[in-house]
Amino acid sequence: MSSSQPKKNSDTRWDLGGGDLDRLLAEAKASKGESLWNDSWRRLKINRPAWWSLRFLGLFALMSVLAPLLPLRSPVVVNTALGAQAPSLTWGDHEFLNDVPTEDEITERHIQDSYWELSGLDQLLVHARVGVFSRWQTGHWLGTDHLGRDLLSRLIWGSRTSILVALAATFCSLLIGVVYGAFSGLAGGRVDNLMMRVVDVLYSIPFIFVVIFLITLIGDYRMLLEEKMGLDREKVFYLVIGAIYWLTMARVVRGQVLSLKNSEFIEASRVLGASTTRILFQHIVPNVLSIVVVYLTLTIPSVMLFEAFLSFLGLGIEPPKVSWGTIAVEATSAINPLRLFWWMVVFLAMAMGSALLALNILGDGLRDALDPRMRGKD
Amino acid sequence: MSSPILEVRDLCKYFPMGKSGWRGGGQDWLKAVDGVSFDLHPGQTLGLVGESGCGKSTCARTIVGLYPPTSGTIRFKGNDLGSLSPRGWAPYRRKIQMIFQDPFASLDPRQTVGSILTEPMAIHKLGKPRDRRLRSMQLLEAVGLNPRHLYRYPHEFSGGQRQRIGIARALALEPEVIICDEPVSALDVSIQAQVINLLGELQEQFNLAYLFIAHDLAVVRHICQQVAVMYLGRVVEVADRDTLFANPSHPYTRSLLSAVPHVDPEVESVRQRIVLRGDVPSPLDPPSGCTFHPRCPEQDQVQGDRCSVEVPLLQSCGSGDQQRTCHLDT
Amino acid sequence: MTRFLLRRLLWFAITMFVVMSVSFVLMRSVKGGPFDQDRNVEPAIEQNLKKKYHLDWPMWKQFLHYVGPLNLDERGPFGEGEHSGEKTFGGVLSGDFGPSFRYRDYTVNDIIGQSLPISALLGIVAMMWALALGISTGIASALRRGSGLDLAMRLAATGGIALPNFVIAGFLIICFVFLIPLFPVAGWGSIRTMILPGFCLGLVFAAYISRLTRTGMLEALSQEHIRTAHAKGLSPRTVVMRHALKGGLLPVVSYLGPATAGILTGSLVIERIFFIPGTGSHFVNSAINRDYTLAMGVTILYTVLVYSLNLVVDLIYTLLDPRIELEDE
Amino acid sequence: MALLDVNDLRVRFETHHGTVRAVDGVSFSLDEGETLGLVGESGSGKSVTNLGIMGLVPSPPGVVEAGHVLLEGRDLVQMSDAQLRGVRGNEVSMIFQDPMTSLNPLLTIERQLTEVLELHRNMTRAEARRAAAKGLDEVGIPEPERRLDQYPHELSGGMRQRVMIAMGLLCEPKLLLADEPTTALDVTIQAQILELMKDLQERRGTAIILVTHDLGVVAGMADRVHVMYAGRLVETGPIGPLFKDPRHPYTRGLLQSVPRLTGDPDVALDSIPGQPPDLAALPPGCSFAPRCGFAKPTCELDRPALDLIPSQDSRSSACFETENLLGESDQ
Amino acid sequence: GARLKPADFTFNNGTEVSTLDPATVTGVPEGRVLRAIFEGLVIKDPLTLAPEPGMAESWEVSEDGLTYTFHMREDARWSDGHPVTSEDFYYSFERFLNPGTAAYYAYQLWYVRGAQAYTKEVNENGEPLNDFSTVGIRTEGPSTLVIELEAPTPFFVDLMGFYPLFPVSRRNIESAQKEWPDSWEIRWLRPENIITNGPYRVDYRRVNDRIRLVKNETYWDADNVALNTIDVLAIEQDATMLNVYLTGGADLIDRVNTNVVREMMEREDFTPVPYLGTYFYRVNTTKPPYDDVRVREALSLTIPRAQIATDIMKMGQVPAYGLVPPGMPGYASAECRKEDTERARALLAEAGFPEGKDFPPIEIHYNTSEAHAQIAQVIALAWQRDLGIRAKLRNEEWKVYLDTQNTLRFDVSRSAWIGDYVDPNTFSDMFVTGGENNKTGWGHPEYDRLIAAAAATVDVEQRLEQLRQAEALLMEELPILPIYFYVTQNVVAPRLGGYYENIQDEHFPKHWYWMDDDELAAKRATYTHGKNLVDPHGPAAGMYSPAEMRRRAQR
Ligand SMILES: Nc1ncnc2c1ncn2[C@@H]1O[C@H](COP(=O)(O)OP(=O)(O)OP(=O)(O)O)[C@@H](O)[C@H]1O
Ligand SMILES: Nc1ncnc2c1ncn2[C@@H]1O[C@H](COP(=O)(O)OP(=O)(O)OP(=O)(O)O)[C@@H](O)[C@H]1O
Ligand SMILES: [Mg+2]
Ligand SMILES: [Mg+2]
Repeated sequence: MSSSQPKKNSDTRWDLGGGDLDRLLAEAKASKGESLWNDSWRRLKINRPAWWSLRFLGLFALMSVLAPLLPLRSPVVVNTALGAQAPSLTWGDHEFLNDVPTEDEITERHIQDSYWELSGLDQLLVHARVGVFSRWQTGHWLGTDHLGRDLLSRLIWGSRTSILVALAATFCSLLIGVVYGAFSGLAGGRVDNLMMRVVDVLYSIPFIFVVIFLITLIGDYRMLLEEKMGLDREKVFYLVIGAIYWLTMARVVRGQVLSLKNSEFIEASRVLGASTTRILFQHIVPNVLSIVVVYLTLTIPSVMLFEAFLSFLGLGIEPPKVSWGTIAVEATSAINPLRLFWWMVVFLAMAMGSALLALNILGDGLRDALDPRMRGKD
Repeated sequence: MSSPILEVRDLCKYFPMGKSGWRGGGQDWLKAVDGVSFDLHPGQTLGLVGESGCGKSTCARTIVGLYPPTSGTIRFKGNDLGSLSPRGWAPYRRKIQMIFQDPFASLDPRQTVGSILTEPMAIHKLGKPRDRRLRSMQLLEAVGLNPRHLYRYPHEFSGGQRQRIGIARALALEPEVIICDEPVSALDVSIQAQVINLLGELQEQFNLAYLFIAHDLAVVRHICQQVAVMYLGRVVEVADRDTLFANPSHPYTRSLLSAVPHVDPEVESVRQRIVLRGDVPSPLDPPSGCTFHPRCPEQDQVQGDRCSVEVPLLQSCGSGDQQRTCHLDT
Repeated sequence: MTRFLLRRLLWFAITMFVVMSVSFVLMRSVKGGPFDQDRNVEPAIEQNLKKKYHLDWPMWKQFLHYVGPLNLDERGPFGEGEHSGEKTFGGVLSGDFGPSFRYRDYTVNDIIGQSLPISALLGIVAMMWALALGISTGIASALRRGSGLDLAMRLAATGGIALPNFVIAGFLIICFVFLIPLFPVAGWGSIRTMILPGFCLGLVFAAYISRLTRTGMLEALSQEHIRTAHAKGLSPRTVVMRHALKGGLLPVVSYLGPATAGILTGSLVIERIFFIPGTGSHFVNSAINRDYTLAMGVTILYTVLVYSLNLVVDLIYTLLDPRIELEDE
Repeated sequence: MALLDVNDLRVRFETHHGTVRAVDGVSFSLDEGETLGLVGESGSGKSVTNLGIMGLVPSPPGVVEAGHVLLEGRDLVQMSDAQLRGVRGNEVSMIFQDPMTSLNPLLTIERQLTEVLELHRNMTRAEARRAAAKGLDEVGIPEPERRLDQYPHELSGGMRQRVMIAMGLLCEPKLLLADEPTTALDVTIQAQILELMKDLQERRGTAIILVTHDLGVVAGMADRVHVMYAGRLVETGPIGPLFKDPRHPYTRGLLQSVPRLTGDPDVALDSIPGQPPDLAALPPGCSFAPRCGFAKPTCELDRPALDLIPSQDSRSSACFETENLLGESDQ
Repeated sequence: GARLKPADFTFNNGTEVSTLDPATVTGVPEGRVLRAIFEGLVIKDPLTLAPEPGMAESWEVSEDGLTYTFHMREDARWSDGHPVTSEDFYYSFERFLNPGTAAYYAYQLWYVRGAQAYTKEVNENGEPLNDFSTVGIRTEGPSTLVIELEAPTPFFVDLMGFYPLFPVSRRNIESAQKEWPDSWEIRWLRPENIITNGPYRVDYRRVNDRIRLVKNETYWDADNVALNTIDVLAIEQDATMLNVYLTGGADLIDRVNTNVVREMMEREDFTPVPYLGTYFYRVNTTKPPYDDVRVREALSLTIPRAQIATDIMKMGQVPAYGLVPPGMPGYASAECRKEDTERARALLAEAGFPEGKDFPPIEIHYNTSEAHAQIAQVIALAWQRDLGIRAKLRNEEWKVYLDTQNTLRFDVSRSAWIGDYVDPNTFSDMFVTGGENNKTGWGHPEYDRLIAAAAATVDVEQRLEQLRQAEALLMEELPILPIYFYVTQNVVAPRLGGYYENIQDEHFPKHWYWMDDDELAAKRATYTHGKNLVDPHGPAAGMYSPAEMRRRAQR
């Protein structure tokens, strides 16, 4: 057999004969390298609904990041005289703030007053907004809430917090939940038992106490934490959510792994000498990913609602920050038999619904994309 | 003769019966492997044949550590493998490989053939990623697959193709011992010949040892130097190839050989085979004495009820190192 | 099996101990006490209150007192003398969870005893219907993947998850109480009072289950052996119900443990809206009120629930998938 | 009328890497009680042919094109799902190649065996169980009653395969598609199984398509043999003459590769040189041409059709060089 | 539980009561129930809240105003049939003052000689050091109770109608002690055990659900009790209670959500009246720059009170410029300066923060509630806009909020106070130096002096003047920033008779009855304002007329 290998690889001792290297190199070039991941990405792209959902979500994220740039009314300035207004399709007006006389320059002060608390980047964006739109702002297209704040603006600004919360939970679920659950299931026996009991414990410890505890702790060491470490209540809040939301994920993943780990292909890679870590990330995780993805798309809305619940108890974010959760809570009394303030609920529902539907479709798309057996399906 | 690379002594593997602990522990044992001993020498192939369900796969899986042995020892170059932890196994993984009986179930449905083949090399940090890819292409070619198939998924292959992927994967690590569990059963004869030749060449070049489980006795005859015949969890006959095929000494071996179909339809139509009588016994409730005795065509040549009472031991018989467990006179 | 259960029981004791001690410490290190009100009382009176409920003791002593039938208390739970009781509070180990600090006419046992059956019934109603709806829609949408039906189911499931249940409850009340008077607006008693809250409570879970079933089913349906089932000439229904469902339900089962526990705690909002005297509200309110004993009581209850449900889930795993073994090790 | 009439069956898989023409215009017919041996290169489309007949080609990515599959005159391709269900498992049953993945790991052997009977034979569960136990017994599985309560992973490879076989035989179908049914069986049991199939054939007139690599089995069982290569039939004919006098270079190579119990075992086995073709990128001419010792330049350009071999009874071959081959083997 | 028949009358109590033991209660909801099941020495007129004979048929006050002698009613009976005697009150008051009982409101009886020392002086086991005989309470025979006070206390008789001072039955407690030595404290209150002396007795209870009251046939005035059964609900959710009310599940609910106030205002069943409560912000006067009175005044001058009252609260709440709400007979509140942005800016500049420059961000601290958050936002925006101060919100969960307030770790903290009795003192004595409820760090010797002097003054007018001066001082110093005065928020079935809105929002089921059509029609005929509006239930002294309320509500 011909052995035209130019330099013998020190690690491989065997000469298998067969193909000569040049031809194989040519073949290698011809066939595009693809892993499960780029392969999945490609499959995702040909899945029209999923691809559109992805774009929609991207657009959505962009919009919420760039909220300060949009010519929206202030999400925080209370205009009690206005009260709850039904949506109106007026084009907008040239008032930046109620009492900034039209002829006046918009000053730093005005910006401060309209937006209350702004981070550095947001301030830049607001300045850009003033530069572009001057004092023009949208009409109350989605109506106003009980305090006369513009709902459109609140929805868009609120999505920022909600997206952050969702990201935090997603991140923790993925990072901790999947790995933890998979490892526990894979290890089995005592380790599994111990790890699952830890989960049980974490499940059972009343989270409200944890939250209150942390928040008061933060309150006490506010100076130290907030100024020096940048750890404010909101961040703590994300931490707590993260700490809670990986638990169910861990259990779900573990369940899947229990049934998966007896598969012969796992045994095969064990015979190959694969370490537990490797089995975990190369075999188990890709095989449970579809459930993980779907579960994630379910976790995100429930985290958003959980945030609302905590805010409702006074443990979540504080005004003037808005989130979808707080908008929802504020709208609780909007549905009553005496008077329906439908716009306070309907638009929120639509925003949440469409974002989450897109997320679901994307999740399903991802699921399909990750399953090579489904390939080719349009 | 060189010292054996793999020594198996009195290997037993029992499975608890009754559904996984639901009905209170397993007092009932299924003796899948019951006291199997053999040696495997470098550069040698030991064929393991026997009735379906007699414990060949279990034996193989126990050797590579997938099942903890119930008792007995497995030594690789003198080191006991039976009691190793997963971590302890690590250094031996590269040396002992296995080709699984089920070609599809042992391939991860979410891995491309490329990653299936590069994985072992990645695990043992052999070569750079590019080398690994080239190497896996070489492997594919060697087992008669197209290197372009590197980026396909297992479900896109036919049964035989999958089996070859499994073979290529086992070869990727360049092990010293390969446990082959029916590695060529799904291959057409031409490819089978190619693979067998490949295995033979590798053995010659690198002094490999194979434990070769197969049902196709012709294949066994071609590749093995020694053959062990198993029946109901035990080895009933061991002999070198020529002796065994020319002069089978255990009645079960004899009936086995007589049952091999012939390619020539004319020969095939007149072939006489020894038909075993009686029911196939169950490992759950093996017959007493010689486990083969209820079906043994030659039982009446043994006096008294020795066969049904006394368990025959593996004893030398006939020429050379032919051994068998039978009460028949040689 | 027995060994397995025994082992789990041991683990349960450990889990419980950890949960109890952590919650106990956490609870008491959180600011504010059960008797804090917006009008402060004379320090002397406050002192009396603390003394009466042993809140003046060091934490470890309080914990021991709470847990064990140890007689640490010379005065009895309510102090001594003609104005107070004589006997010690039995401690959790004797099944006595102590008096509630917020609802002072009740012991924690009373409160749980009164509210748990209600929550359990509500939870069962919600879970039943969540399972029925979730699994059936999940299967339907897996089978008719990509069809209009699938889309509709997915839309509905998304709605069920995305809309806060108080919003849904609000709309349902407007519709089915005020516009079409079918159900009572609130309260607990007859079957009719259970329908709306059960529906609202179960909706989120139904949506979850539906999505998980769909995914699990799709996974199961792509298995090779489904082809065998088709080759036998089985109807799609049988293929799904018999061959795919078992495997496809695995993720749902994993979710079931947390879900059932969640349905108990998650009923807080529903209980408030529909004015149902269940346990759900105690999970949050006891913490808010710093009702230490009640909070501990519901925590213990919840732990038992989570633990036993997870045990059941583990057992169901082995029923669904014979390859999974109960780990005896 | 033939029991089964397959005409121009084509199955392709649309993959990212191109179109894989797994079955490319296969036609044949089969009479009652007849056994057709289907042999050929691994990956040449035998299993897919069977799946095509059963209408079980996974779709997507599989596409069954054109052609018709007539079972007693009824076209299986055109049938509604409901009608097809009446046929599958009842009149036509299939033994799958891969017994582990083809059995449901979550159901007991009993459940998997009895459901066919309950469905097509209207048996009660108890009756079905008895029948299933009998079926297991027939395929040589000891203690069938006990095995019925086990799960597939608790059985050995051969046992799983026998469970598959038992499942295929339980309803005594008119047509049995057996895809490598005995690969995992030792020869004695294999013989027993083959007996069983023959027996069924005699009693019920069942026609069998037997896919196998064991040419010995084909020799013992089949009446006719079809040889497949790269998705096409390359040679067909009655078993005797075909094995004795193969007229297609591939068949010839195949037969030469067979390991035998006689002869020198230490000589390397013959195998067909070269690599099997990639079905996604078949050469325009004869797919075997690159590996063929007889190939002429024309072979690389045109694709030979499956034509009757003159002077040979009911034998055909797809080779431009059929005549030359004849001459050679005669010499 | 067993299905109950619908009650004659159902009212919502807003939350579950913490206990039915009069000695240990504190809250308004408990009061509502206790007034139905127990009766003190005196009861109150439902309209004017003036004391009327209850368990005591009559009473005398000594010349010096220090000794009160109560004569028990002959026909007063416990629900177990035994007569209610002065012994029962003696026992109850002793129990009330005993430190072992740990009664929150024990200080309400500290006007009695020796009572304070009895409660306060305890040994290490928490038992009183003094004998109860040192306390100025004694019986003279079963029908006479004599109480001696430390100092003249003009509202002492009113106090005897205050629900913590209701009697409990000794037999009730002692038999429970005997029967359930380990759990009597809870057992004696069980519906089947509790013995009451009021117009109703407890029939059934379920936590967080309802308390079923049935008419107590042994009650001395049982003939005049109209309703046979009353359900007390514990609905906490605004929306739910409104729904329940609207579907007839309740006949009286105790609050409405501000979001439906506009609609409720049109209805005859909603007639808010002033309520004895003030909503204000506490300022932490120990923390610079809030220790500067100019800063505090600047803050006060820029609170948009009118906007808060009309646009947020919407029920006719009155902007507050003082601490003491209107409605105190004979008392004219002292007021701080009204909103004046110019002056505020000037003051701030004077204090060293022109245009709010260098002013540290001010944190508005409040406990979680929609309304508090809204008010805080409005005020924060106003300060930000008018003073150029950066304002932040900080909301805390209730108990943490209390702790923060007590430990003075806030800048400005939302607060409220509900008067216990109709006298300015209930508000004013809050801010004496070091008072438990001061929570501002503020203290002023003059203020302390005025409050102490008022306590010792018998002359009504002079006393009120002293209190007014104290309030004036407070409004100059502004350790608190008053915002608005409360109104009641009850929604009542129009047909309910014997029910009157009053300044303490106290209602007496004893008097309730259902009007017949004629009476209802007659009542409706008195409506002067619109078709479906109900006329005032007669104003108490100093009360605004509801028509006025409505006018203010409709901006
Ligand atoms: N799902 C699929 N996607 C793409 N290609 C496929 C798919 N299934 C099968 N093929 C291809 O179709 C061809 C025919 O496969 P088939 O399983 O029929 O082969 P076979 O003749 O049964 O081979 P063997 O003897 O190895 O079982 C193979 O080359 C295989 O790669
Ligand atoms: N996991 C298991 N649990 C219980 N029994 C098992 C298990 N694995 C194998 N067995 C039993 O052990 C015996 C031997 O099985 P094994 O797979 O070793 O047979 P084999 O010799 O490989 O047969 P074949 O040639 O059919 O593959 C069989 O009776 C089988 O039922
Ligand atoms: Mg095997
Ligand atoms: Mg095949």
